[in-house]
Amino acid sequence: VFIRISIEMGATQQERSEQLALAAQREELASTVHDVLGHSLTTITVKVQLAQRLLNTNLDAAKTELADIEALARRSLSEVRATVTDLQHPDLTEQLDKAHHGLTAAGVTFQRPETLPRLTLVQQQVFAWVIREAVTNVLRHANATTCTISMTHQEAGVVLRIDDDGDGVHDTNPVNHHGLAGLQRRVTAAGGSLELFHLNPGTRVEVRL
Amino acid sequence: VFIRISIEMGATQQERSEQLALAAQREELASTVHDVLGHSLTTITVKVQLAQRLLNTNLDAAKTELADIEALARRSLSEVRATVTDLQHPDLTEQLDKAHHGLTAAGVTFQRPETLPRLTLVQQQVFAWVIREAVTNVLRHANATTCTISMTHQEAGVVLRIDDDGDGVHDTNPVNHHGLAGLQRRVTAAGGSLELFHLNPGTRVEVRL
Amino acid sequence: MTIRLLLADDQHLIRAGLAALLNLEADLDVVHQLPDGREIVEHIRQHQVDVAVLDIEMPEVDGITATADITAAFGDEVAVLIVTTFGRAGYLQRAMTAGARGFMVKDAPAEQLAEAVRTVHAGGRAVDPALAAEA
Ligand SMILES: Nc1ncnc2c1ncn2[C@@H]1O[C@H](COP(=O)(O)OP(=O)(O)OP(=O)(O)O)[C@@H](O)[C@H]1O
Ligand SMILES: Nc1ncnc2c1ncn2[C@@H]1O[C@H](COP(=O)(O)OP(=O)(O)OP(=O)(O)O)[C@@H](O)[C@H]1O
Ligand SMILES: [K+]
Ligand SMILES: [Mg+2]
Ligand SMILES: [Mg+2]
Ligand SMILES: [Mg+2]
Repeated sequence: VFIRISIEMGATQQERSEQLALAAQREELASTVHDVLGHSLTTITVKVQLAQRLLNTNLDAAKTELADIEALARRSLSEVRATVTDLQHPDLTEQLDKAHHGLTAAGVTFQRPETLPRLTLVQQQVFAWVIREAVTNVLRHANATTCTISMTHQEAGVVLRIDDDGDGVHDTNPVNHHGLAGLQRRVTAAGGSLELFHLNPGTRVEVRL
Repeated sequence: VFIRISIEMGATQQERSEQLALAAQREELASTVHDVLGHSLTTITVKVQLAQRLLNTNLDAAKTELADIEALARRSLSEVRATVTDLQHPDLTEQLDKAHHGLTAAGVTFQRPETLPRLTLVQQQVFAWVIREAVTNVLRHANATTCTISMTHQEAGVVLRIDDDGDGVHDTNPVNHHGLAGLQRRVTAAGGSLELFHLNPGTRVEVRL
Repeated sequence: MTIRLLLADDQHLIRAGLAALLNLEADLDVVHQLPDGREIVEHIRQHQVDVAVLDIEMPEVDGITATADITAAFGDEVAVLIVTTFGRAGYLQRAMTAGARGFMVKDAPAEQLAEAVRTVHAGGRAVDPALAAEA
């Protein structure tokens, strides 16, 4: 284990009803839309006005503003994309299908669980999120030839594993990366834990919930 | 109490209907976020790349792109504001406004709650449904001169009351009527209870959630 | 040798922007633009198109249907690159089954889009990793 991002949660929080979890999700969306998009769009509006004024006097400064706008717009769009995907596809089976298509299209052999264990709605949703991000990471960073997903019941809940046989994680200062950190927030908020393991070769993302 | 229409529902069934309601809501939110923001942000990204490339070769064309970007960013920003407002106040305020217009148009004096108590999203949604049906009933069946809606926090949750001073309910065999039965299903599915009371004169619909 | 492109997208602003961006590349030439996928085969024939860059969500005839039409008429002769704002369930698979060789987000950096055009023109595949996971 080289990164341990599991936070203990109180029993009360674990016992939250699914209904509350789902209502909370809607409020989370409202704050995401507000905080992330509201802020970026305001910044874009300010910067594009600035760029227009700078065009005649300081072309280099104008170029810097435009590069900032490009980065902001693209980041906001990927936020929108993630939000839409979460909302439209909280379904685990569908997410597994997508992982299958995506990995296969990229030439990675995918081994999916043959049957799914009985899962609560919250488990299904959280696992769907984890699979989406972990599989995206396999596609973007791992350079793997196979990817295996398993889900098994254990004493305290269900264990989900996404394994690949790629290059392994070597980034020891993942400050500018949000994928795994975001997952960890969601998993712990649902009362679970997320850990990364080195395989030989490759990487395992393991979630207990 | 003359009609007690609270039926115990199995936990599974309660969970299921709640899940379905919220899933439908998620889909709706996803399309809003998608339609509203996706296209504007994509257009901004494309145009800002173009503007940067045009800076050195065609300054006028670059200026046109920047003016377009500014307009797009402003429009998206007001769309974000509208989306956040929708998310934070699902239907309840809107439903109260509609009740106000409908009752006033029918010559019924409406007393609405001056301020809303803090409500969860599920409470807001369920209350909005209840208000719509109960006010429709007042308009169709009560022959009332006033209608009063109140919402108050009590020990176990919030109590919503829709009172009228009309003829009262005399139908003792409401077999072919679906309004109140449908409400009762929704309220109990969300974990609450619905009761009807005789007032003197008039009717009270009371929901605890 | 320049690669002759056809660009179809119902969003006028995006289409014009993408066309201008791709035209800035020395080896790319957008020779024709369309707001939907109707009569795509005739348009391609008339303008001697090498690569069709198609939006998925278009009225009348969508990008996937247009891709199938192109594959049926031209086989490997004309390459299709699908561009989209969002990957929806099944889009990637349906696009690839219909014969597309590339699948990218419209906001991908212009260099990546241009590179994807070159790749599919050369017979290769270009699939955006983020879309591969979502689509
Ligand atoms: N399966 C994997 N194989 C190899 N490296 C990985 C794998 N998963 C993650 N990494 C490494 O860990 C880093 C952090 O991943 P993380 O998902 O948090 O961020 P990211 O993918 O870089 O960006 P994003 O915020 O878009 O997800 C990655 O940049 C990559 O270097
Ligand atoms: N506020 C009220 N004042 C007087 N009678 C009422 C009132 N609300 C309901 N009723 C009586 O109770 C019956 C049942 O109401 P319910 O809303 O279930 O059905 P409905 O309004 O007749 O039909 P629908 O299925 O369209 O709602 C009504 O037909 C009416 O006789
Ligand atoms: K050119
Ligand atoms: Mg990532
Ligand atoms: Mg009724
Ligand atoms: Mg379109």
